[in-house]
Amino acid sequence: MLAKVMEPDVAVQKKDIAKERRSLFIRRVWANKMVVIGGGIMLLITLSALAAPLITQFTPYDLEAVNRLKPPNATHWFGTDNFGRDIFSRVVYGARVSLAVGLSVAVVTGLLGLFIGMYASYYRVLDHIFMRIADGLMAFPSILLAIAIMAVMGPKPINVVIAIVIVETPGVARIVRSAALVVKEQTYVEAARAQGASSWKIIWSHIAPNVLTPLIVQITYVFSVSMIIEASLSFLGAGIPAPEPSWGNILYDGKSVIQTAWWMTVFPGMFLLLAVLGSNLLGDGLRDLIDPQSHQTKKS
Amino acid sequence: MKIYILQRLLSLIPVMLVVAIVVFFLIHLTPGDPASIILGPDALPEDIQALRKELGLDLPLYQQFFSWFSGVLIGDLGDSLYLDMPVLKAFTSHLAPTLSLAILAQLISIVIAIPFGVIAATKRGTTVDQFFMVFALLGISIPSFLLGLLLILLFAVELRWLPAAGYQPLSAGLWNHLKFLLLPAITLGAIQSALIARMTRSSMLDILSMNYIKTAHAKGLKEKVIIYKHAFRNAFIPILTVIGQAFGTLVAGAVVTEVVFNIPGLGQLIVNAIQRRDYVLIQGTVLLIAGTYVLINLLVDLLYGIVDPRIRLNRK
Amino acid sequence: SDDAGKSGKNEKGGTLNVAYMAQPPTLDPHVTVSVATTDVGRNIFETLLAFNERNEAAPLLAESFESSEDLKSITFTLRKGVKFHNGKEMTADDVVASMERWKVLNGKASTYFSKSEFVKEDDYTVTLKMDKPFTIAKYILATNINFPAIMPKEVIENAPKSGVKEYIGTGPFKLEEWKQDQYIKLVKNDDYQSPRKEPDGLVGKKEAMVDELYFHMVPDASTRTAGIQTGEYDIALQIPYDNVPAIEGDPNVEAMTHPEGFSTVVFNKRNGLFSNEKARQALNLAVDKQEVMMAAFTDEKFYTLEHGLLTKEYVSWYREQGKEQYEAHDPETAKKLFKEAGYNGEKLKILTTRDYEDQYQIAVVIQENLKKIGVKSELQVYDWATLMEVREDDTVYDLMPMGYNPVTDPTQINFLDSRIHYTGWSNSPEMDQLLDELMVAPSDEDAKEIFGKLQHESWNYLPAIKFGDYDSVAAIRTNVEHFEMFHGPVLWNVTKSKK
Amino acid sequence: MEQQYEKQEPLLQVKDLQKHFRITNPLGKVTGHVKAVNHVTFDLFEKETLGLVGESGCGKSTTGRTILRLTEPTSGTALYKGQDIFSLKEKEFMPVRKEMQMIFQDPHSSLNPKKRIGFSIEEPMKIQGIGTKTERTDKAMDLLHKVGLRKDQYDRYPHEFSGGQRQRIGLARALAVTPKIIICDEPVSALDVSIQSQVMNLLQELQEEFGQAYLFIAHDLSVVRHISDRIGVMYLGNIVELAPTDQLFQNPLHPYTQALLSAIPIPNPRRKRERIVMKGDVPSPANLPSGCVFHTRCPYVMDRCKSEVPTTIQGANGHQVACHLHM
Amino acid sequence: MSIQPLLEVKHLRTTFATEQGPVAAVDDVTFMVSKGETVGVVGESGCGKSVTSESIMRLLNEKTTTYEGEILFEGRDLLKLSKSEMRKIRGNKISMVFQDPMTSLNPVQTIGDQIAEVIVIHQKVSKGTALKKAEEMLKLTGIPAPEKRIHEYPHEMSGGMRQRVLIAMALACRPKVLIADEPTTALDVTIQAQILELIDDLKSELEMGVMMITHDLGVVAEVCQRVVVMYLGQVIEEGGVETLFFNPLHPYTKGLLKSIPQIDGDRTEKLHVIKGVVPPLTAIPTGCRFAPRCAFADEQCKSSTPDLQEIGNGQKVRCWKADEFLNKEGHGQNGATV
Ligand SMILES: Nc1ncnc2c1ncn2[C@@H]1O[C@H](COP(=O)(O)OP(=O)(O)OP(=O)(O)O)[C@@H](O)[C@H]1O
Ligand SMILES: Nc1ncnc2c1ncn2[C@@H]1O[C@H](COP(=O)(O)OP(=O)(O)OP(=O)(O)O)[C@@H](O)[C@H]1O
Ligand SMILES: [Mg+2]
Ligand SMILES: [Mg+2]
Ligand code: NI
Repeated sequence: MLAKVMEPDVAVQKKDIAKERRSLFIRRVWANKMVVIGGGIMLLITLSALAAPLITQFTPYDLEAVNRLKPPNATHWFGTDNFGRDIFSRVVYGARVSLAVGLSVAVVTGLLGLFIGMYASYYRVLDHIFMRIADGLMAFPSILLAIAIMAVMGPKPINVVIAIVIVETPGVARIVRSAALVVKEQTYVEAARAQGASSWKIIWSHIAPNVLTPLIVQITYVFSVSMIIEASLSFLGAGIPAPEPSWGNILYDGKSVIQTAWWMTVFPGMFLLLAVLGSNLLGDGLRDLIDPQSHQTKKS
Repeated sequence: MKIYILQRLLSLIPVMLVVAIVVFFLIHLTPGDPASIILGPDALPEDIQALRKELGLDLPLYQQFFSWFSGVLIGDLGDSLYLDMPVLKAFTSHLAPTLSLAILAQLISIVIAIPFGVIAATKRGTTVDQFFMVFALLGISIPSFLLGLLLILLFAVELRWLPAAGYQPLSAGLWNHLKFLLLPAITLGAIQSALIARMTRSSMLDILSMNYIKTAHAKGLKEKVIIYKHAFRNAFIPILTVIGQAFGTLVAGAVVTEVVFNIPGLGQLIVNAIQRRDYVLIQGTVLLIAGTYVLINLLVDLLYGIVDPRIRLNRK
Repeated sequence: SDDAGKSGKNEKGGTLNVAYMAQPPTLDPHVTVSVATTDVGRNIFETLLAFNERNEAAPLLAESFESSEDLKSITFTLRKGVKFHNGKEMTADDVVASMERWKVLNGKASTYFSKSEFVKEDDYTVTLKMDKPFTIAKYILATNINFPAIMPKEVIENAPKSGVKEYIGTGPFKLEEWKQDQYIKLVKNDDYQSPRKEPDGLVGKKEAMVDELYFHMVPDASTRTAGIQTGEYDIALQIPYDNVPAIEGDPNVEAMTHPEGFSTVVFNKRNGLFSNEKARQALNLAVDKQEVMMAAFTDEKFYTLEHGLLTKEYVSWYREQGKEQYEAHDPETAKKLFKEAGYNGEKLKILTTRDYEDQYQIAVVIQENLKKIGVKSELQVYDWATLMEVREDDTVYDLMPMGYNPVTDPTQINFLDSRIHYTGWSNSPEMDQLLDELMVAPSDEDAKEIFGKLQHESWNYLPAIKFGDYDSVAAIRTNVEHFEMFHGPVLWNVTKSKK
Repeated sequence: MEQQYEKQEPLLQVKDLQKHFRITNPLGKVTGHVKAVNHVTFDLFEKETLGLVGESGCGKSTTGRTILRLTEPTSGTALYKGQDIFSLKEKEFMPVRKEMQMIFQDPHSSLNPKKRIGFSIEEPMKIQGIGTKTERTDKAMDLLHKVGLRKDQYDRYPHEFSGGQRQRIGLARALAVTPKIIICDEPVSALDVSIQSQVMNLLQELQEEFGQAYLFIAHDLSVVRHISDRIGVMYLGNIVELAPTDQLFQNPLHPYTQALLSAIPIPNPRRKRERIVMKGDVPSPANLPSGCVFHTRCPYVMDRCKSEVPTTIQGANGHQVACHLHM
Repeated sequence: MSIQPLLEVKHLRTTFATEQGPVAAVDDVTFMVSKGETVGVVGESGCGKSVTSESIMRLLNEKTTTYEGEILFEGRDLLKLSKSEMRKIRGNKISMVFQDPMTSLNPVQTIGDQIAEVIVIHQKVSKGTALKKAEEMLKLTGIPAPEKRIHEYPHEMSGGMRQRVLIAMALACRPKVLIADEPTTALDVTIQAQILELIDDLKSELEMGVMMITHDLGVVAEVCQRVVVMYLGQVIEEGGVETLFFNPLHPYTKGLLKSIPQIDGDRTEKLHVIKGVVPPLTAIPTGCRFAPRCAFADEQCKSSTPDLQEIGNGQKVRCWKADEFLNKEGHGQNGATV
């Protein structure tokens, strides 16, 4: 009873199905307003950050002390700051730093959180150890951690990232862990075990793909939160070491002149807000998108 | 029940140990030296050395750790190097403003967030839903130092409704107490309410698709009754977790907000302690904050039992 | 501007609220150089000598003082009937105990007076006996930082090393309450015995005009600004320069500028490029001092381009030497000099902090100025506490912008003296020699002459570069009268009308 | 097909199997033990189908899962071809896994929603190191065909299949490593009648072709009757009766079996039977009754039932029962 | 006809707005329930049984659902009532018991409160009185010690008890019609027997009409007087219970009956299989909906849709070949092997 000859139209059919699936996917993406809007915003910001040298006339560092705190005008579209630097270029270059911080924190916490969460959910002993450490870290005042890390390791952007990663990872790990605990009880995990799959395989091939949904949502949240944290760290003097512009330290510089130079706060603030909004929309939308089951009506 | 609480309290020990070790070595490895801070920027090296010796900072690190930790074990957290008081006293005197602020902020965020979340959930997919959720997002998109400052400029400097900054204890009268806390509480509440509103929405959505909601509809109940009496109480359980955690972080110190509004709370205590490298105070405060945090979580867990009969501890 | 009657000025009583930046570590002026301790402590404690408006050492608790012929001793005659806050009268015993303790605890005093002794002659006479002539001793005794407060003998005897715990002085205010990190509350000392002469700097007639004086600890500058606008504070110190327009636009508040200190950049002269004198000169030529001061202090209103280490305010110390070097600005030559000094493309490390925004801004400008002549550099930004430690390491930095409080005599300029191992590690036998000569100069006039040479030498050796003097801004509600800034806020004699 | 079981060496011998779970409340506190499996003893012979019936929650799935060591037993032994599989290390157990496979109760959760079904079917072969990549793919396609699916469905995702189809994919996965025993955990109870019959027929056909033994777990007696050679009846973690199928239906000995048989609704409106309606609910396995676990609902309860645990007695033709009525 | 119809569903069509466009989960469903009668609704999973019942109660999401046709209850068309009028009927005149007792009760309310709630809103009595009534209802459903039970929470009860609580809740206002949507599928057979008996007893006592939704033909045979068979959103056959079991006309009904393993059937015989699968609602075949799976289908079946036609004896069937089958086989020869 071996393989019968494939029906001739199977190949054609396969292509059609793939095409149809793709078009359905595209339709779903379009239908999902959150993804479109959020993705659009993020794309725009990212592109302008990447194209920063092309769209700005000034470097973000050029000082012009006589030109300090000039309101927006034809040469300085967003005005100048307290050093006479062009805010537009600082905001656009600042997007690089802020997005880089957000992105690297999101990626690293995502990976770490996934790793810790997965193993904690799988091994009871590790669970106790990891979760006690997580408890400890969560109970730890995060600002202290950040300042201490910056002080110990030196004021570099990478250390800002490390500090925020340490603060944010326990939360992500917990989310992954609780999702994984649910997935772990699913029959298909048991099925894999019944076949003798190794723990490694079960964890990474069966459980992990199924905790991605909450992870993605959490990561987009971390992405935006870390940009805000970076700003707060600037406020406490432990942020991205200037003169490197970041939205956080532009905002902080602007804070003291908020009554006289609104443009120093409004523009970076607006960009920060847009990025946070965009990434959250994108995250929520992606959740709906990558989870086809959520679109299906319930089964019997 | 008692045994359970006891077990939970025992589980505090490893957490505290982790925190103690981390904080001690973190802070001692951090450059900066309490002696030179106390003596000021123009102090001479000899003076600083002398003070270091007096404060016991010249001993090997492990020796310092053990002498500190053995004190902690018998309940002696030591005296602040900078503030002229025992750590415990510094902690308790800074706890009250923080607690007041945290409670008020939490109340504000709950009052805003829960209706937002519930309405957004019941109107899922509509413009109302999207509007509320975007509004909630605004709360987390503005750094708190900025939001705080804007509130000060609007309500204190422009409108003169509320004081710009500072703190009055409850003993100075309720209104006196509250008027200083209102703006910072709104600042913090805005952030928290964003989180809580989102959680409320998704939790409500889960519950609204439950079978017992259908049962309630089939009984002929009004929509409002179903949402608030049947759905909300069930949806509240995960919300409670978020609230508990949020409260925990608030108590651990809303550093930035406390600095902006000059509230003498734990956040300021710890930031000042860090800036002054007040080792003993940092160590002690962090330990106590961690303890408080764990206790709050325990409290939240016990609250679960009240909200959800399935988790009542004293029943079989 | 005494305009009594118009709006009930010169009223007595009331509460004065001062928004202050940071809490002092202790109120014991003997143990700390903290400015906060001075600003608060001078209301509680007084000294034998203090500065008058011309920055001369003048008697305060002393009725008078007199140097001996050989300049090896100074005799102080105490004022009679001066009472401590605990009701006890101040006598020579208290003075000797206090001065002896200060002599040990104050770094400079312990260097200069280690072989000297305060001796009680009678209940109202104390003599300082020194091992060698010491002309400028009186300036050191009049110092306002880490100052020799006179406290009761018993308090001194019971004092722990970290500082006294009972703050009992003779000043116009008494300490009532210290709420850590919130406020320090002082109340009027009803038994205060004021010097009789007219008010003159920190000496002369003093009187607490308000009943209560609060120092509120408000670390955030924007909050101090907002608070003075809402009337929560009557006086707010260190208002950001950029907030001055907002303050000036408010009819109820006025801004007051006052000398705050001078800005420098300190070189690491032990290691790296700047151990070479040529490199230091190159930097002096490369940096536009105008631009530096502008960036840090925003407006000419708030700074003066000034080469003198002791400025015109210190009328008698002012010297012209070094002006030429100060004014030189020549990036091209600088570039050449850097090359000659052996600069070959490495990144210079500029150490700074954001806790003092002006220092940070100076660092940014230096970096930009260097960039223009092809010298690379990077900022190492730390929090203040860390910076304090990091700067003690002679391998981690090349340059460090630093601000200094106004100094009242040359010995207070840390970077001049090699022997105190101050960060930057000056090593100039010539300057040390001049300092020694200055201290034993036969007269004030001679001392000042030697100081001129010292200043000249300093501008050649360049242990640090002075960029200029700067002012700070205090904001005062208009119903507050007679407030002035003189080496810090002077809060006695200040009145507050109800408006 | 009556067999002479006594003469044959059993493929699998389960003796006195026990499995207790700890119950914890959502906050992690242990509040008691679920005695899911208490006393389970049976033999499974080559090429036979042993049915295991009982109400929901009586421990059928747990029995199956424990034998496969998906959960560790509390006590008892299981001999596979004479070898005690509970004492093996996980590594040593690997080759046995190849010979014992399972079809899971819930077709909706037994396939990884994020993996193509081809992957799921090939996975057991890959784990056991059977064949090359292409051989495995061929075999998977072949199996798809065997269980009545199309080969081009190889790279579809589970959510694109109906429940019956998923159950067949589960079957294909179980067959991928040519097992000797397949534990079928309610393979049809989640399915509609019309699909149920397809799967049952398929199971029978495959048994004829490959000759595996089935441990067929279900709660629907008519389904079990149709497919099994022998049937064990479970109640609260105990096998209360075990007999060849026809014998069990003609002569049920245990009062529980009797009640169960009479409670099955018969799709025939003309046959109104005398139903044995039992009092009360099934006790919770966390709080087992003393003595005979059935005594709380038994219509024939005697005093000794309440205190004394009945032993299992062997009747003629391998008919076993545990009841004081038949001592 | 002598019996008075209580509830009449006429040409009901329920359409959902979905991502793939509108989907009619129920399309042209007609049947009625009379006083004191139990009508079984059978059909495999997904054929629209629940949607039908929830349409009657108007429980479906108002925003995405449109109803066409009529649902007459005591002469009034439920689909035309205002929301508040509908609320007065739900739980009062028409009640519903759902499939899964484990999840159909609010976990954070005592069962007493949950039962009392429905009494309070519909009968406008005090909470105390309502609780008394709740206790009575629980007693009626055979729960021992109801005075204690009303203070307990759902998780403290077994599945059978919870289902009884749900029934007590549904019957608390003595409704005219009870809709039971697979009330026993989650329960054990022995408990199922108890529950079915209970519903049957209460039906007689309260003179209700019962709509019993199930896919278990055994249950239908035991408790129903009339049966409605659904396939892919349509009623394809309807008739008295005996007629349907012994003289089914529609090929689907026949197939369904044959594929059930009989408890006393021949074990060596292979089970009957209805070939093919139910097509999704988004790809409903033209013509007779069963045609792609039907052994007898011809061109007419594939091209045009048959109507539900009355055959006589209360039997209705939706099949082009109904007459043919009737003539060829006659009554009494098909269906279940007895
Ligand atoms: N992992 C577990 N932890 C705790 N209790 C469990 C666990 N697995 C099963 N149980 C309990 O053990 C008992 C037996 O469960 P099991 O799944 O074996 O029953 P079953 O006979 O297969 O029932 P069903 O017909 O519903 O599948 C039940 O009371 C169940 O709640
Ligand atoms: N809200 C909805 N939106 C879209 N389709 C729906 C919706 N609700 C139900 N359906 C579809 O309508 C069809 C009928 O569903 P229904 O729940 O009535 O089936 P059923 O006969 O009750 O099945 P079961 O026996 O599984 O309960 C199914 O295909 C289902 O997917
Ligand atoms: Mg099972
Ligand atoms: Mg249904
Ligand atoms: Ni058969």
